[in-house]
Amino acid sequence: MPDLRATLGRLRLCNPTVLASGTVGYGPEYASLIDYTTVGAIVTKTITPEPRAGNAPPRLKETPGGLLNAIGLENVGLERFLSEKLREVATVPAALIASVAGFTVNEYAELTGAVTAREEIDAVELNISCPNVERARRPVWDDPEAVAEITRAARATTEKTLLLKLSPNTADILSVAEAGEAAGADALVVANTLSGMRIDVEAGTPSLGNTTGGLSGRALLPVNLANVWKIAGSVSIPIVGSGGIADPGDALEYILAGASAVQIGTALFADPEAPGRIVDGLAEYMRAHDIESIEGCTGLARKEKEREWQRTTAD
Amino acid sequence: MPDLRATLGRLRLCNPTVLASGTVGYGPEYASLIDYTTVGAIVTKTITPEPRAGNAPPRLKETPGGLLNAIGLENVGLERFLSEKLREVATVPAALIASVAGFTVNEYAELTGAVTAREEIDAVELNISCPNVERARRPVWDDPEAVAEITRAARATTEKTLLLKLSPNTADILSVAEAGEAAGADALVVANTLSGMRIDVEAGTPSLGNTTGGLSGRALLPVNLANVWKIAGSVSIPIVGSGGIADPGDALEYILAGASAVQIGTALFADPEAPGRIVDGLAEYMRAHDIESIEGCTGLARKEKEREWQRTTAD
Amino acid sequence: MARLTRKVSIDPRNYLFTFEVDRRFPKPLPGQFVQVASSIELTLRRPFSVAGASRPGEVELLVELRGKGTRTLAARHEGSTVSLLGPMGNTFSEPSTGEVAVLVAGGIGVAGLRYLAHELAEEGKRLVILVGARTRDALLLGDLLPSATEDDRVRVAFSTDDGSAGHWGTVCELLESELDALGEDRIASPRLYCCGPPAMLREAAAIAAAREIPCEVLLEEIMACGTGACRGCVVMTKHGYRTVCSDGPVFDAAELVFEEAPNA
Amino acid sequence: MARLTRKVSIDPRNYLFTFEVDRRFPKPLPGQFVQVASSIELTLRRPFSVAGASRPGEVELLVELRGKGTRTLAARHEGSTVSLLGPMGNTFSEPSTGEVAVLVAGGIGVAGLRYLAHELAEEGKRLVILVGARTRDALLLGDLLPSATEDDRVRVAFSTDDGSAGHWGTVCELLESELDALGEDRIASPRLYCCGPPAMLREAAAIAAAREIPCEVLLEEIMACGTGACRGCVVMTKHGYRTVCSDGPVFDAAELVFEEAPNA
Ligand SMILES: Cc1cc2nc3c(=O)[nH]c(=O)nc-3n(C[C@H](O)[C@H](O)[C@H](O)COP(=O)(O)OP(=O)(O)OC[C@H]3O[C@@H](n4cnc5c(N)ncnc54)[C@H](O)[C@@H]3O)c2cc1C
Ligand SMILES: Cc1cc2nc3c(=O)[nH]c(=O)nc-3n(C[C@H](O)[C@H](O)[C@H](O)COP(=O)(O)OP(=O)(O)OC[C@H]3O[C@@H](n4cnc5c(N)ncnc54)[C@H](O)[C@@H]3O)c2cc1C
Ligand SMILES: Cc1cc2nc3c(=O)[nH]c(=O)nc-3n(C[C@H](O)[C@H](O)[C@H](O)COP(=O)(O)O)c2cc1C
Ligand SMILES: Cc1cc2nc3c(=O)[nH]c(=O)nc-3n(C[C@H](O)[C@H](O)[C@H](O)COP(=O)(O)O)c2cc1C
Ligand code: FES
Ligand code: FES
Repeated sequence: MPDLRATLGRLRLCNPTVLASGTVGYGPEYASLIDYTTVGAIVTKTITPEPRAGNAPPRLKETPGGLLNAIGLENVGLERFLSEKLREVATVPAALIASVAGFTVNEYAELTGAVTAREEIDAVELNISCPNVERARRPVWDDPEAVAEITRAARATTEKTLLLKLSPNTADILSVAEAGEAAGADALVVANTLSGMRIDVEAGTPSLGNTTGGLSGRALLPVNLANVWKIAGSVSIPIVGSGGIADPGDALEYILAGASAVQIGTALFADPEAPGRIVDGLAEYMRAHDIESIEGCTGLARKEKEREWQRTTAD
Repeated sequence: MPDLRATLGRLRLCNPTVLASGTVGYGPEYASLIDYTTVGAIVTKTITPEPRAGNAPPRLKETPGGLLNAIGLENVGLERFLSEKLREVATVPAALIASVAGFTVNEYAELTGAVTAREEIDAVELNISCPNVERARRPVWDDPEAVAEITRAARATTEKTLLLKLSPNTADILSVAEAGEAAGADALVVANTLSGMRIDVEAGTPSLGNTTGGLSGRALLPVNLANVWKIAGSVSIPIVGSGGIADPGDALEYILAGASAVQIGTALFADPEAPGRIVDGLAEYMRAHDIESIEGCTGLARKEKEREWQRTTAD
Repeated sequence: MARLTRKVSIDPRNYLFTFEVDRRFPKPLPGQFVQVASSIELTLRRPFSVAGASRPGEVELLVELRGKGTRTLAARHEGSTVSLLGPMGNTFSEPSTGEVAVLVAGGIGVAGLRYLAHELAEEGKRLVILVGARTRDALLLGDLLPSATEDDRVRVAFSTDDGSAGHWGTVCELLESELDALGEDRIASPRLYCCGPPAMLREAAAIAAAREIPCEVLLEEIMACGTGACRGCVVMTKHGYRTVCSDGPVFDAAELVFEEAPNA
Repeated sequence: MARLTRKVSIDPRNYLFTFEVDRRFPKPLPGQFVQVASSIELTLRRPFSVAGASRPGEVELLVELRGKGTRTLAARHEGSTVSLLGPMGNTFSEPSTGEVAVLVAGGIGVAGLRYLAHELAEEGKRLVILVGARTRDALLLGDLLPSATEDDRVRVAFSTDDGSAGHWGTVCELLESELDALGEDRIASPRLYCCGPPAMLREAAAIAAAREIPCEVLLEEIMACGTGACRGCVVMTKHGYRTVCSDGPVFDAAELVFEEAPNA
């Protein structure tokens, strides 16, 4: 049996599949459909300090190859998460990563400290990239200094694994990634959804109640894969690939590009058994290619590329 | 018959469909398949000062809902364009827009001056957004000041319509759009392709010879539609929507979001008759909704949104 | 995995599908729905009410062709396998003794109430079934419902917008007159079950509120997870947003905050 | 629009399709290809060599199932219409008097040479057809070619990687021995026409170069426009990049710059 274990900071996962924030709620909702023993970890819906009602419906719109969502970070808020939901989350037989989002640097620190203080929680993911929450012209996720500040503040509150989830809605994701690494993130999640919208031409109005939303699913895959490729050459902390992963081949593309683990989100909606299928497919690929540990696959396509390049320049 | 005419600066188009740069070459290549009398204008392949051989193959990779291309701006260069290709381009019975890209501000000015000096050329489109040509960390298309400088320099050389084609690979397309408007662009093309890649997991190498390429087609539509929406509220020059338009409904979404015209690119590959189909569909929609001129459709979904908003806040 | 055992085209726009389901598939309750993966091209499954499950191991769906998902489903051959998750969601309240169940269906809304209708008829409950459609042709769906009994234990009435069959007008007008008639009847009090387009539901809810009659509605919203996890399918209620997939799809009409829908 | 009039499964992986085309569809030349839109889900058409066009108004394609495009095509029913653009691209050079046409096909490469083979056989040209495949089963395609004549005007020979039929080895080995044999023959000089996987083409080109024999190869590259407009389908030649769709698909092997393909 090939070795599928993955390491993200202090967190050891039985395999490199992680279920993406917002797509499995707090976990138990999907318990009858997803076999959580087949996944390495789950990420909870993003928690904010106060409860949030979320956006006006419609919140979903399918589009070719993808899905637009504008949930608006509906969540129970930190207090109810700790007092009520955590018990439910803890029933999930996989590593537990809490996703958090604040509106100030302090809030990120408080949220991180509060959730990682609980032993049920194995790691925290900083969501700085939700495109549905509007800020200034230059959003936080596009500003390396702002991201570093958030990361540093969160880092100071915990020794558990700190994941930083980036946004693809930027011209320079690499500078943000490097700032996050320097500020103490243990791993980078690359990346969240792209901002997008559709219009219902018969109604003459945007399809989403919130006008714009985040594009996930297969349509997003090439963009986030390129982001992983861009970052993996320059940072040394592990990368978790995310965006459009539905098949073992998709997960492998991210891993060969430089990811150490992958997140699966939108694909769960069509196929709750996707994680198990992906894990099996990874093992099969490793056997076929005589690879002993999945860690050995990380960045392989870069190495091929480098070898090729060396060959060309050697001529 | 509904009035389908569109205006971009001094340029009047018989209808709002424009064929996108790079997808119809210099025009004649597609003459036996595309009925150019059904389109408002065509944009030539981007011309650079010197000829360019382009990137190593493979240059194309299909991906769910879209297409990745890494042509690498292969083109004959300004001199051969003027001396040789222009004659061929001029056989196309539609308005002619020359796309140009320089590597310095001066080159943009020279290219613009040179192509618009020729009476065959009706307008020029500044391509600042091709993701295949690598520059510094902060690319030109993400830098409002750099874009303004290019636009001003090009503006100074011509009175013909100057289109500025933006890139979606940025967190703040609005600031770039505003800078372009202030610097004298007559219209904004929103937008070019997203940067993306795929990996061939059996070969263990990127699918494209150039590693990354530009994502076009339906997968791109939600992103560029949101960009049009974002910009249309704040600029007063016309917007040309581009990205994934394959059906009349797609074109309408862009128009209702605030575009005055649309570009069709990737859809031509599957269906060279798409432009005529789209024009017919626009006319049908206008008849069904009792709209006399297509100009009346521009931004209609915003107005609905504003009306809805007024109704809500009036309660 | 379920096997499509029978596909009947009721009219060009509407199909009745019969699926053979796994032994582990729980017996659905009226109001519950299943999530169907009709094509690998589609990112989301499509939710359909269980329109019948009277025989064990069998689930019927009544489907109106609307877009890609429903059309690919209709293109499936009998004998092919389709992934079908569920049953999901809550169910309707039982009518108590002395109550007449008044089912109000608009268009394909019949699909959401058909299983309930058959179950109530089976249990011998008193039942009024009102079906509204645009034209006589669209009414064919009525044949799929329990038929009227001589003793009026089951009554069935129709309305069409164009008057080509039944009452000429909306099903809510029909509802008003049926309620008036039932009003004469001192023993039975009505309980409403509604499924149909948003405007119809709003109107039925208003009628129920005005007459102080209990009223449940089956709602539709675009869904992703179908389990309450993604928070994608919410509707506004007096207690805030609730998910159609796991808090619903059946809601007490009095709890709902109906929007002044601009495009209804 | 073309009508799929006949669909024959040669083996589970290979199909022969016959299309009835429009009157305005020009008679294809050997080597030309058509661009097929097999599914609206796909962004690109799929190019296929014309594998036969002997009867007016009819185009045959020989297709190996590889991915979504070819599989959806194979799922089409006889009688359905398919959009088919073309014919596109250039053609092979004619063998001159005194030349023997040596056709070298690897795997599905047969598709690119079949029409040429039939046209040359029809014209009474001297012809050697060499077909290589992995196993005997994959060789079935050979049946679609002109058959050998007694007077050796048309010769046909096979090779298989596993030796299950014909020469045990590669088709290029077969080519070498055929060229040796032809070398004895003082009157006829060979001219090569090759279609198959990149590694085979490279080897055939090297053989041709070593023996100073004219050699044309039919290349494949992923295509978008098929007209030369998009510059997407280039190959490197001694004169720089050329498009397979409009400068090719047939190239003089001596003009090509074969890459040391790392994954061939
Ligand atoms: C609880 C529930 C029960 C339903 N029961 C039935 C039923 O028994 N029979 C039936 O014919 N239909 C039923 N529907 C509606 C059915 O789900 C949609 O018609 C179907 O999803 C449309 O898919 P499509 O791909 O054909 O159309 P699309 O091209 O996806 O869309 C066509 C139209 O349907 C709407 N739509 C798309 N997805 C959904 C969705 N998930 N829910 C609601 N509307 C949607 C779109 O907004 C659009 O207006 C039910 C919906 C829900 C939520
Ligand atoms: C001029 C020309 C003539 C051809 N003639 C034939 C023929 O007669 N019979 C035949 O079976 N095949 C032929 N091919 C190859 C055929 O086009 C591909 O097999 C087909 O496009 C694969 O489509 P798919 O969707 O099934 O596979 P995909 O899932 O798209 O891809 C499967 C594999 O095929 C490769 N491929 C995809 N598109 C193309 C393309 N446009 N050109 C080349 N390779 C591609 C991919 O890189 C991948 O390795 C020809 C190609 C060209 C360029
Ligand atoms: C319905 C939905 C809700 C989401 N909510 C969150 C969220 O609360 N926090 C977050 O960081 N990402 C959220 N995401 C983004 C996903 O976690 C994931 O990064 C993204 O969808 C891309 O991956 P995918 O294509 O596999 O879905 C959400 C995505 C979807 C589809
Ligand atoms: C093969 C190909 C080549 C392209 N070349 C250029 C180019 O030279 N200059 C440019 O500005 N845009 C180029 N584009 C981008 C298109 O003009 C267009 O903006 C983009 O593809 C999005 O629109 P679409 O989805 O309709 O194709 C190219 C696109 C493709 C697919
Ligand atoms: S569909 Fe996900 S919460 Fe209802
Ligand atoms: S496919 Fe466009 S140039 Fe060949």
